[in-house]
Amino acid sequence: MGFEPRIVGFLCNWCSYTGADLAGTSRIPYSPSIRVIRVMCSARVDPTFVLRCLSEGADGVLVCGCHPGDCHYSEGNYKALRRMALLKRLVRDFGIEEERVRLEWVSASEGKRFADVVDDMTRKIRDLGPSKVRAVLAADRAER
Amino acid sequence: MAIRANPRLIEELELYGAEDVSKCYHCGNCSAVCPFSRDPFLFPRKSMRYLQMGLEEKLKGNLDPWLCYYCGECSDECPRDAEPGETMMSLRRWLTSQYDFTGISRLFYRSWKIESAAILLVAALTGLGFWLFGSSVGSLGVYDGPGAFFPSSAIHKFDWALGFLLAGLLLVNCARMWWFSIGRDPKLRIPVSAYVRRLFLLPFHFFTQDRYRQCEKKRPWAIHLVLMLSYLTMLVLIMFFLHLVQSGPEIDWRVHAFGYLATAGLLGTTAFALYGRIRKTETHYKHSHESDWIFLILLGYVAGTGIVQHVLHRAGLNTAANITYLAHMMGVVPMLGLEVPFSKWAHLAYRPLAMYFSALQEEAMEARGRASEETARLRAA
Amino acid sequence: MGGNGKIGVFFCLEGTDTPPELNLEEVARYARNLESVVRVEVMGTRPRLDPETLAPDLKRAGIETVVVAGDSPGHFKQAFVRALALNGANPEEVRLASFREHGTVPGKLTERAKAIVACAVRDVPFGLAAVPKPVPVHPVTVVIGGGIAGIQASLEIADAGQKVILVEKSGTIGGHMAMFDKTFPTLDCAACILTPKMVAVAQHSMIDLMTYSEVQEIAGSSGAFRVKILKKARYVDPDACVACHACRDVCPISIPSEFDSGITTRKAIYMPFPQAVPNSYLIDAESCTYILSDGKKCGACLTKCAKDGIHLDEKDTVVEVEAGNIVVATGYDIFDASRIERYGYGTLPNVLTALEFERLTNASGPTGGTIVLKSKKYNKRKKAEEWVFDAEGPRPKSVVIIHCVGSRDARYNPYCSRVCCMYSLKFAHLVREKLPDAACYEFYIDMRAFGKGYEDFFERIKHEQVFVVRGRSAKVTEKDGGMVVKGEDILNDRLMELPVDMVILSVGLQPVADVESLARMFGIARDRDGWLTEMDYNLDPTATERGGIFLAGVCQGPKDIPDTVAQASAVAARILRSILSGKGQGSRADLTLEEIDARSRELAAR
Amino acid sequence: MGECRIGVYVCNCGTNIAKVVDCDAVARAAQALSGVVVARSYKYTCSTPGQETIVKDIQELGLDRVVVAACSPRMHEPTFRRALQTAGINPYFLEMANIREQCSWVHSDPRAATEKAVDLMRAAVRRVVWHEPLEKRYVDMCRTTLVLGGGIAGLTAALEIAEAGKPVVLVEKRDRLGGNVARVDLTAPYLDSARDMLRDRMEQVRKHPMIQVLLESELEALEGYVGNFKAHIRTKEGPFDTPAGAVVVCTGYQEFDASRVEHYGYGRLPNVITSFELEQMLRQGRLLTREGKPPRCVALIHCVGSRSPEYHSYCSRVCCMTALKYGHEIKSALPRCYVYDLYIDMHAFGKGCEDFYRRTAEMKTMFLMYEKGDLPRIEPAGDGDGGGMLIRIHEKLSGEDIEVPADLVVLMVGMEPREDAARVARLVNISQDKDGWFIESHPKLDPVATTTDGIFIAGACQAPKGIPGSVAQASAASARILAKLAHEKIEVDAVFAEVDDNLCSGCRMCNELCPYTAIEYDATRKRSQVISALCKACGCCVAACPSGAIKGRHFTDRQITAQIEGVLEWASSQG
Repeated sequence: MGFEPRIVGFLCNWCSYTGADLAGTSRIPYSPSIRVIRVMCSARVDPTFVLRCLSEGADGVLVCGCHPGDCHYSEGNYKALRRMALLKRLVRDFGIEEERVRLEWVSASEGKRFADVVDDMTRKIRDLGPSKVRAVLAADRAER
Repeated sequence: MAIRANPRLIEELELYGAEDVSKCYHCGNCSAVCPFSRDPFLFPRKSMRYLQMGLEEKLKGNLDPWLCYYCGECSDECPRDAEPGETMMSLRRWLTSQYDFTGISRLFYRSWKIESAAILLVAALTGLGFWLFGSSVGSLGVYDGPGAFFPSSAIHKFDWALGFLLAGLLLVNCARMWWFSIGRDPKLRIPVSAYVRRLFLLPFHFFTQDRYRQCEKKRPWAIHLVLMLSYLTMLVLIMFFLHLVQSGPEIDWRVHAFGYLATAGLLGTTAFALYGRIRKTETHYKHSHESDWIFLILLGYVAGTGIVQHVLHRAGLNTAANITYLAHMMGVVPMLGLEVPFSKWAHLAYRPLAMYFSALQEEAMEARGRASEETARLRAA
Repeated sequence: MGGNGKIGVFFCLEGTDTPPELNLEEVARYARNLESVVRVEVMGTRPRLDPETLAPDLKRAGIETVVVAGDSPGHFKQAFVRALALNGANPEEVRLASFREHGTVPGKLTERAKAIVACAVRDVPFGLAAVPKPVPVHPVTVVIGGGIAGIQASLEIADAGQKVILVEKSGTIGGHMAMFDKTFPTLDCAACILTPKMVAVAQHSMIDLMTYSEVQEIAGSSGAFRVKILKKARYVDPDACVACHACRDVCPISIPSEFDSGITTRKAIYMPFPQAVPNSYLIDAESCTYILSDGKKCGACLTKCAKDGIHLDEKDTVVEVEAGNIVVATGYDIFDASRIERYGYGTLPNVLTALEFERLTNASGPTGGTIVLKSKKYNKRKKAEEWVFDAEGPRPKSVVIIHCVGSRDARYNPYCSRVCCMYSLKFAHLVREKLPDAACYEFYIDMRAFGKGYEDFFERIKHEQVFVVRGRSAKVTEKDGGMVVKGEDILNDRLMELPVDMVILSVGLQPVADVESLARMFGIARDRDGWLTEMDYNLDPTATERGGIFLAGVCQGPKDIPDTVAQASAVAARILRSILSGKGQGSRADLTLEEIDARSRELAAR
Repeated sequence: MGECRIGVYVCNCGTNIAKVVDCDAVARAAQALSGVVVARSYKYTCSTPGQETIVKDIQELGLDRVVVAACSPRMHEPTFRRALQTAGINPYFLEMANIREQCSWVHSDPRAATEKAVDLMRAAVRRVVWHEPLEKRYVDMCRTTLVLGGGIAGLTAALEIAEAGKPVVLVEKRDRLGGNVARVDLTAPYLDSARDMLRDRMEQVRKHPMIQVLLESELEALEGYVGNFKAHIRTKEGPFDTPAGAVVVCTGYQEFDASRVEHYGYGRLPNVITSFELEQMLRQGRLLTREGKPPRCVALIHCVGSRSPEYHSYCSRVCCMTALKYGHEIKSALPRCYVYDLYIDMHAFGKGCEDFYRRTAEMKTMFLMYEKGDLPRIEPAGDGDGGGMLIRIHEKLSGEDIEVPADLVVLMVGMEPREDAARVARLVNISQDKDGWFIESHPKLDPVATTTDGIFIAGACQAPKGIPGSVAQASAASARILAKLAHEKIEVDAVFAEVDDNLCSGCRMCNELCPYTAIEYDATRKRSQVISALCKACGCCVAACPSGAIKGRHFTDRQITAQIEGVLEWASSQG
């Protein structure tokens, strides 16, 4: 079996998580590569969380929030947007492909879209191959 | 090219008895329960649809009503009481009036007053004519032989003359039926061979009423068959053996046996039908158009007077016999003269014809289907 | 309020809803004596009115204001409106006196009709004139029926801290919804959304739940009812029972399970279904050998119960409770498909009703949710072959779903049952999902997908290669072992004769069998389809003429789950408002002609 | 704090989960995790016996943490929290792993799905270790209710609440009450008078001492939270502020703009009108063409803007019956006029509707069925066509191409969300579905509540509906509110942010960030502090605080990192 990426998804409780649930209730299949962590708002996603995921060996991190203007907390998603922009640059400097970190808007009614996003990201990362960090981690374990 | 819908038609058909057709919401139940409905002749639903939308031309060329024998299944099963069976019946009436080029039939169906008036008029004329004729050639006291009030030879001639006239009228109507259903449709190309091959259908269905037999209820068919055969027997007797029929007073079993059977058949069935229509025993008796009543009464009358005058003659009461005979003729002439070409009795010709034509239509359609497949295949290759 | 000039009162009957005991002549006579009425005419049933001829007629009489009175006078309004317009009079001056809308009081229709006409003549909305005096209200509410409607209403009221007595006929609450597998259009499982509510009811401190009980009699008047409730003996102590199933295993009697709508069997001592609330066994006295033989035979279960929770000597008891308000949520029965012989239900084994299929496809059903055909099995006890569902049984290759079974049909139920189209689509989806290689056909008349997200669901089904055939199929016949469904495919102009293995009949909803006696007990009228009649179709879909008695859910007319829930909550609002304000709604049925007449004069004077 | 005793419950949800995920395997995996005392797989964990097992285990095995791997927490978190409470431990010691909506329902490969389920379960176990006991807070409930919209739904909601003796502020944009119903004369299917009905309601509302009606007014802003909203309303007299305990949104619908369907030439062809225009004509008894002649034939076209891919995919629910009503009214106004009714499916589903459909058919309305995609075409007619226009339609029930003459064409325009729906949604903080209707908190069991506590929706702003439906919903919403008002105080969620004074540097970065101005700066102590009642726990500030001084209760950094480690244990354990 080929390489199956492991993606961590941070979904905002009001739009994206509901959207993901909708994908479920409407039985829209997508890749099992993603592991979802629920946060109240995309603005809660502390950049360090993303870095933590990567350092724990995640092949990608997906952050989803409400569409601009729809945020349950009026403008949390804008803040997420700004943070992610900076974060991406940081990630690049670490030598990790920035495609591994992704921010998407998924509304409560967009089950299909959520599925598409996950599939698309999985495909892209599959092409990128496993995250370098994994190799490092493996090496560490070897040393111990 | 789009066809123009005509909301007035449904109003007109009300006069022919189709009062409930507007209730239909097209669940398709009726077509599905009908034992006769099959591709490409789907009815009654489709005819009801054409009627609701007033597609007059479509309906004119539509043979479906003739393919229905009103077993009543559809009406019983109709979820909206739209009476598909009765609608088909009304369409038959309407079609009859369409085939008829004189327009008389139309008058009759739309107003029973006119029809009965016409009947009475013809009856009066017949009465007068025969009276004058009779008294000129013989005397009221004599029934048979020389000096007879109604010499069989003369009546015979008259019958034939009338026969030819009616046949003529009916033929023209049949021709129109052909034109509406086949002739005018450029898509239906039917080779002469087909016409010949299928010709047997005419006598077959005429004599056996085979299709009627296929209805789930058998009784109506049986009754109809008896009526039809009795009528035929009578017709044959009169057209070919009138002199024997009229001769007497002693009974000539060779002909009279048949006469009695036929009369019995006619009277019995008529009585049954009248009873049924009054009591509404069967679905197809529930709704009675005025024309149905008139027809039944006439038939009963004619058969009745016929047998009475016969009996009187045997009883030697010649004068009475002659008078009844006159009365009989006053029934016969309007019945044949008006009912056959212009009213209910035309179906005697239309039904077998419909079987014949529909068979031809189907053949033609299949042929066309095959042809189109062929071309499709060639295009593909 | 408005309304001047000479008034003409015209009685036009629509004929569909005219109750026989209405004496029109008397009403007409009454109308003649009303102020400024110059003309009263009884035009009969469905009169053919022509404005062109009406106009001069009205002009001659100098009539500028018309009151159209009848069971459903709106049908004739336009003719008069145009007639007035032709006369150059004010077309807005046509008023309706609708007996159907305001007059559904058994017994006193003529009196009520008079009042309605009087209000119309004075241009006073009947609703404003006929206001019963508020009554003091007892804080306890009795809810009759433990389906989703009853559950919702009870919870709403109890959450507001008011006492509720929930009376349920069967051994558990949950009603029909508990039997469903998934709910359209979202397809979330019914159990998942219903069971928490059932649990909440059981746990709620303000609800006392009386299952296996029936309301026998309602005395007293609005605000202060005395309700007699028959508590049928359960023979099993719900507090003791821990649902260990030990008793069930030894019970020799097995009869068709109501909850599985007869496709499986249950014992004489049984739990309606695993998530039943209360989660306890009960014994059905009609089939228990021990009870039928007054303790001479059997009694096997007695010894098996570790907690001695079974008391076969328990007797029915009658309790009487005081209540201020009563909620009727008695729900519906499903149409008996065997009434339509040509569908072969009852004779052909694999012709199922919707509810049977619902159970078959349900995860907690006999086959764990796999859709199979019935197969012949030898029943040792009965010593006979019988058709049963077996998880290993053959899977159907083609399934036909027939809509409108018993609905939209003059010979059975003339009305549309509202939910069948959608649940049929749901079935189609389930069939395609669980049996990808099985063909699925839907025979429908009109696809009534009207609710939020319904249309999209319909589109989705079409994309799942379900063959939707417009045309009600006419008959199901047996043909060498298999079945053949005959129907017209109207849109493709052909007759279909499909060989199929399974037929699902989308049976409609109809009033419960004992609705007649219920209606009498509550003193509420029924409409011509048999459903209980609300106070006002538009404005007051939940209240009734009998103050303090409210309708929730399908007992008032077919509804889907969202509408039922909304209505149930609406009832709660009515009741809470009466309790919180201390002003109970009096009974409009008790208002006399004089009272209404006087009040309308008052209002007209303003 | 490693030594907690955790119970893990893997729900099969009938077969909903078990059919794809190997629940027993998940349970076994749970057993192996540190701190897990018991792990069970069960058919319906949400059922009474299911919950009882949990309670029993807590009491008998002394569990202090519970993980339920089942459906979405949006569904059953409250249920299981209640179970923990009954068992006597803090409800917040629960964590759910969503292995249905986000696993078994979307994945088909059992191996991968099970693997994922295990990861999610593990994450939950790791997280729950760090859960802290939280206490619910109770706040005062303001007695006043704010109703937005003076249509039939608004009027009903206002009355229901006011009748219970609670004050109501009713805000209506227009200069009169009644909304869209005021434009209707008779209502289908019984042809009752909408006018009388509305007069009845409006009289009562106007006269009611408990209801304050604000006409020509609009909600400008809404602050606060359930029980303690503060509404800023712009009235024609100027700004008006009112506190409110709850809000009922009854903003209704607007008619679809027929001119969008150019195909039908509304606005171009003089005698093509909308249903509402026809309503007016009928009302005035002047059913005439633009030329001033009574029409000889009228065509009603259904589903204009509804059930169509390019406009609105949904069915507007009321148009079919309205069309039947018009068919009926036209016939009685002009007995010699012919009516054509062009429809797709006849939605006559309510009480008495089928009967009315039949009645209209008996009046010889000609029903013509057209295909969803293939709309009728309207063309100017020549003379002798017996009508001003010709309508061409491919009639499905006959399979023929038909043309019918028409002097007047009536477009049955559907319903659509008001153009300011989005604005309202943002103001009161609720979401809209893809069509723009407001989203209810649960389509089946909670059709009037929304995701925002204290905000309710009723009537056609939630989805197209008729009068009875709107009325029922309005009452339903009031029931919820009355239930809340019945109690002195109401519960608000225990989840909010708090500042650790020892860590806060007083940089005030958070103060600007907070969308609810819930963080204030205490100049004396030089510290920021959160006004918990205003905090909605978005966690924005938590993420932003440079010194990590702000803790988002129930979403602490520690909890989330634990979760991260949980899902990634597998990944990090292999190269």
